[in-house]
Amino acid sequence: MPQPDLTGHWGEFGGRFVPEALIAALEELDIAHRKALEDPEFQAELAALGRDYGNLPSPMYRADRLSEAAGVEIWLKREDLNHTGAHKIRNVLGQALLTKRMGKTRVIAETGAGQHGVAAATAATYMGLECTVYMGEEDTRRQALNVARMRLLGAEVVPVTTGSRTLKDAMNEALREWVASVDHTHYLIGSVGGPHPFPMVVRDYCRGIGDEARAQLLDKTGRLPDAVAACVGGGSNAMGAFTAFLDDDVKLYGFEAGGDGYETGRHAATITAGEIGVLHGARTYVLQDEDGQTIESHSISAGLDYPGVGPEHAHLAATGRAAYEPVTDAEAMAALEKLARTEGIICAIESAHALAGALRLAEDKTLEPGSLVLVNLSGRGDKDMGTVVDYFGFDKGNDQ
Amino acid sequence: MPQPDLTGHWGEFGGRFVPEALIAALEELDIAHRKALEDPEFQAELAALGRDYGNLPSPMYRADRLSEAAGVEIWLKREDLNHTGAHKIRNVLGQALLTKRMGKTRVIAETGAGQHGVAAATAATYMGLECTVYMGEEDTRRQALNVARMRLLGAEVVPVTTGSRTLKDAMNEALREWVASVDHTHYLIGSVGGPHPFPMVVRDYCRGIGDEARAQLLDKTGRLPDAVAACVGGGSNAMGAFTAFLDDDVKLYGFEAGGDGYETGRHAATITAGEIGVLHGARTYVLQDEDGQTIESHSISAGLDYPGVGPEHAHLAATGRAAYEPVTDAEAMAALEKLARTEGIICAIESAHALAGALRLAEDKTLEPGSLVLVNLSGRGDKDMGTVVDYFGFDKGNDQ
Amino acid sequence: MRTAEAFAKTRAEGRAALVGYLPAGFPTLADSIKAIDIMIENGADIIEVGLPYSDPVMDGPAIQKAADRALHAGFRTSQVFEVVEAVSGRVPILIMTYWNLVERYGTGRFAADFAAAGGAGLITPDLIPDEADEWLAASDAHDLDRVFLVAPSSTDERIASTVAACRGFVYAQSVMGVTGARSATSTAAPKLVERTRAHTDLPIGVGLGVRDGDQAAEVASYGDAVIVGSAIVGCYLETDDVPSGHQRLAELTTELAGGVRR
Amino acid sequence: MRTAEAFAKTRAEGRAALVGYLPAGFPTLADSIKAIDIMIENGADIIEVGLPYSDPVMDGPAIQKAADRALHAGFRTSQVFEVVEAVSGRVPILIMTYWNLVERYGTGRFAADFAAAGGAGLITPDLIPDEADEWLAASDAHDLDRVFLVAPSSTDERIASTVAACRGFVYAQSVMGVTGARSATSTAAPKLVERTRAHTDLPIGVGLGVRDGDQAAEVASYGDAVIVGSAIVGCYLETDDVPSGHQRLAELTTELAGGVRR
Ligand SMILES: Cc1ncc(COP(=O)(O)O)c(C=O)c1O
Ligand SMILES: Cc1ncc(COP(=O)(O)O)c(C=O)c1O
Repeated sequence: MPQPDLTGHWGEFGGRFVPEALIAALEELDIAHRKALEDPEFQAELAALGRDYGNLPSPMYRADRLSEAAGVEIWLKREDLNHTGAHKIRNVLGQALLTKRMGKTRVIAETGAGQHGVAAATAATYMGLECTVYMGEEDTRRQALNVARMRLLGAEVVPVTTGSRTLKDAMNEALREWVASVDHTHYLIGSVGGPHPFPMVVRDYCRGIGDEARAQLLDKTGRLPDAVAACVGGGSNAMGAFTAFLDDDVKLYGFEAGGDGYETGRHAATITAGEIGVLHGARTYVLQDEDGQTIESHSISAGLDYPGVGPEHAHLAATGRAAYEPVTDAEAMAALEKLARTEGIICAIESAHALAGALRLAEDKTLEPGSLVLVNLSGRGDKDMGTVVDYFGFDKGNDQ
Repeated sequence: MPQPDLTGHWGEFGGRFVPEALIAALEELDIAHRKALEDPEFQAELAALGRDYGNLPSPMYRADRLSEAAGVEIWLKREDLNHTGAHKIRNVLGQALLTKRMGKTRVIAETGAGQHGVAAATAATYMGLECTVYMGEEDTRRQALNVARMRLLGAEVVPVTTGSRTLKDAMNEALREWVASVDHTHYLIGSVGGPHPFPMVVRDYCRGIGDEARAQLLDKTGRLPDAVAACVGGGSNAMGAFTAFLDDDVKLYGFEAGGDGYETGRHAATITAGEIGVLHGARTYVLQDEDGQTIESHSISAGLDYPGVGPEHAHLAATGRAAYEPVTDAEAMAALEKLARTEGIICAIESAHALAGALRLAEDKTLEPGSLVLVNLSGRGDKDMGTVVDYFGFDKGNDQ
Repeated sequence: MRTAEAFAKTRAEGRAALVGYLPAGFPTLADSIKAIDIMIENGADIIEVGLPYSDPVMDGPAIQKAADRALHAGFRTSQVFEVVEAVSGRVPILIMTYWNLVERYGTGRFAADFAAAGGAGLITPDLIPDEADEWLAASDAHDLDRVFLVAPSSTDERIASTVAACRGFVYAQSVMGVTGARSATSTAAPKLVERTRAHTDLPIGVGLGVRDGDQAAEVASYGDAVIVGSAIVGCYLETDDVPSGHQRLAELTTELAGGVRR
Repeated sequence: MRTAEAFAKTRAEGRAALVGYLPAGFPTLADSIKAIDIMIENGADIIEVGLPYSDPVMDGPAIQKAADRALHAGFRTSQVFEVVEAVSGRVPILIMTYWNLVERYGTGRFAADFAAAGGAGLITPDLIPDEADEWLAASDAHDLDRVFLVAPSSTDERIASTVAACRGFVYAQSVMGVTGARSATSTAAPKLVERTRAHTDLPIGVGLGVRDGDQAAEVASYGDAVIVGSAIVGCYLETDDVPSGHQRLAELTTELAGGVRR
């Protein structure tokens, strides 16, 4: 497993840019996590949890109709079939189990659209942990159903009224709150961002995506994929998909949210358009202005709408090991529709970015015809149907 | 496998009360289905489809926290984790494959809340079949997101403007339409109702629920359950759960929608409160007035809101092999909340009826403490969050 | 009057019979009686009284709407016998009914009350002979006709067994579709009639969305009875003014009666 | 003025220093200069100029709001040097800043411009010495103080290594919480100061949501500097009338200055 250095750096990225008050907790977490990784009992408990509760491993599915149209062989890693509907269950089960191991009784989490909040609330409930979720006030309004889900699961949802009142502010608030409660509270972060060891911890719990996929593909096709495609918000599902293939001769593609188009400035293509900086505790690519103030990101996909990105991705991009490209809202929605119409699968808009990217690689022949492409379908689309209705105008009369 | 007689009767129930014009198609279906059942190739194809696409078998999950509170050992059959989020994928994959086998190119379906419509549209898309879904106009408004889902999947959705404009009228309309298109169209019915052989066909495709559960329980506990609990709308998930246990010493419980309470008249407790009659092609229990006019049913759960019930259930009730009891809206919603807060699972409101019933059996000691109860968690709750928000008032301010 | 008598007369006249359909209770209970009188006065040979049902799977939009209205106005099954009694005597009166209503009333009791009201028999769109044991017995006991349906999709075997169970006439559902569905020139209809004739001497009625005299004449050229429903119901659906509906119905019936006499 | 000079003076007077914090650009650019003048005139020994940042994870609601307002009004990093230049000379002027802004400006360039403006050093709430190589070099090159934080959760080892990297003074974040968080009688704060003293002779500043003279006096009894931020910012948050804010600030500073002199 590729590790950061001991202080959490991948090359120039990563590290710990947080108040000293949190360092002890980060150290504790780092040690607890490394020990847990090597503890067969912990690993067995986590595996059982994933299997019996999370519905893992997720199936590996050859999308024949889609493949035929695309001219490449597309395999979908069906994370949409996991409990709570996305790869996120992997991360929250791992961190929640680790929380108990550390003897803490409460978790806090930040959430944008609410997906990570719901996952965190789920894992917390399951483990008997208290749970508080910070969510931008703007987002609590836009995503009222996810707020209801979290409350139904027994979590407290705190609307964040500072800054732009969206995900990045929720994350600020979670960090602030963590400083005050760090002795009994774990910050159950939602992606591979934040200060060391979070990017490593989250990756380690998400890497089952790629580990499973690698074994499944070898089993079903006798070979490795030519390319792996995943969407990149914070980057947890992509790191989860990439990690198993880092040492293989497999191309890795991360697709960022291109929003209205890279050139319009309204996007969340952090690696493509951002510059190196420090945000939320790590050095990485950041959408920022000339002064280093964070710029608000834009994407039709709430889960990708974040102006930062996990530092390991920054490193993979800087070293050329993985390629990162923007996919526009329009491209993603077209791919979402295509998948629905060919395979009968309605995926999350986040995941549609990965698929759209893969289809583009096939179309422009970046991938040779017949290539085997693994696309990580990170989540299901139930949460996105309101957006789909608006986007396609399905509410305008009865005709299609 | 318990079969109806050759003309589709279980005791006095079932049969074919449809226009002569449909008899030929029903005969054809009957023969095709029986042959398919015995065709190892068909069975293998269906099994592969279920496994790779449907995410079957669904996990069998021991709900420890819930069990502890209830004093019985509760095992949940996690149909909520299936592709499209309910047991319904089993039925639609089976019937769609059968449609292709019969050389037909189109399916029609009725739907209430849209769950079966979405499942049917999914299977049709997957198999390359045309799909038209009939849905009460009232329901198309209430369930706009599911209408969007069906359209996204490429299905035509026809709002039905006759009668009460709800599920039963959608079913009437589907039957009418089928008469006119029966040569190239299969009626992909949504539950174990309708004229013979539909109740048998749908049961045979859903029985994997119980077959899997039986094997999984034997494997995990070395024994059979003391009782099986399922919710009953049309009855497909319940027949699917019951069938494997019919010849065992296992109590079977079907929980109907008790709505506002059996005594208020506002419910969908067809077996408990209905009388024998003919509806939608079969003799069964029906909610009907003195004259035999169908009475509108009421339930907080759209999927149980149907004034009829599959004839095999009527038979199991009449012969005492299974017990059917109503569960009120309030009981179901309390069980839904309890499951969310103890196990971190948000189930469909339909499925919450099964759980509520099982909890009641435990509480009133109908089931001895320590009994092993299999509860079929027929679907996930994503579709129900709007109802949940209204019911629990989660939209009223930020406090719980 | 028995159905056979009506057909004896029309056969003697060398023409097809005109069968007019209207749901009891539509547009109102009294007006449904009045409308049936109008049909009889203007040349209908046989009357089919519809028994409004909440879930009429064989009916198209026009008849659905009419039945709905009757039910909303509080129509009860027992009232169908009032209608039958009021209009019977001159031509055979059959009831067209979905099966649940009869079963719920009690099949034997229904047959008895219907016979007592002077009714001739039942047309049962969702009851096939295979499921009709009780009705076969009750109709025998009360000497009522029973009209089952045959369809283009019926096998010869099924046609044979169905017509064997029929009395009065056979209903050829000659379009694969609900009532009111129209097919300008149906090849299916004459073919079905021909196939059915191979198995029975009973008269064969044909329903095919007939709306005017020309269509009636065409159907009359191969069928023994021309059954008209949606067009008749339509007289009252397009207007709230019942007297003007009666007027239209009189004109329509006259035209149709002319058609079967061409 | 160098930070050490201010502490030499307060130590000579046998009292703690008063450190006043205000974000540059708040309530306006000009008024932030004016406000700092007021603090200096009324007894502040050291000034912390905040550099407004979009994502201030160490700050509570008051300072967040102030920074937000400055940014909305168009505040730019380079303007902080105008403020520093305008107020420097009389007391040491430190900048409190989140690291991204410095890195983005260029660590060396920032140090140079800051030193040229007469600044004394940086307080870096989200930069720990482990990540500070560039800043250590730049601050040495430009002879700037560097104030890192210690916290109740810091191990002795970390306290030792952190204070070793400090110059000017050490910032004891004595409450586990953001700025403005208050704990009436903190046992954590004196304890942290004591633990820190074991590793350094540098003065130790304490921030603890101090709002009045009594609290300042209490903190002054164990700390070498009493750092006040939210209460100062509050003078301008509760009113839109800037002159009255200035008036309140003068009064508050006077009270706090009295507190550290008790
Ligand atoms: C389905 C799905 N995919 C992807 C993401 C993006 O997160 P990440 O980049 O950490 O995988 C989200 C976040 O909400 C998500 O819900
Ligand atoms: C999740 C779920 N369970 C149960 C039902 C009820 O159907 P049945 O009784 O046929 O299982 C539905 C119908 O929509 C459903 O969606």
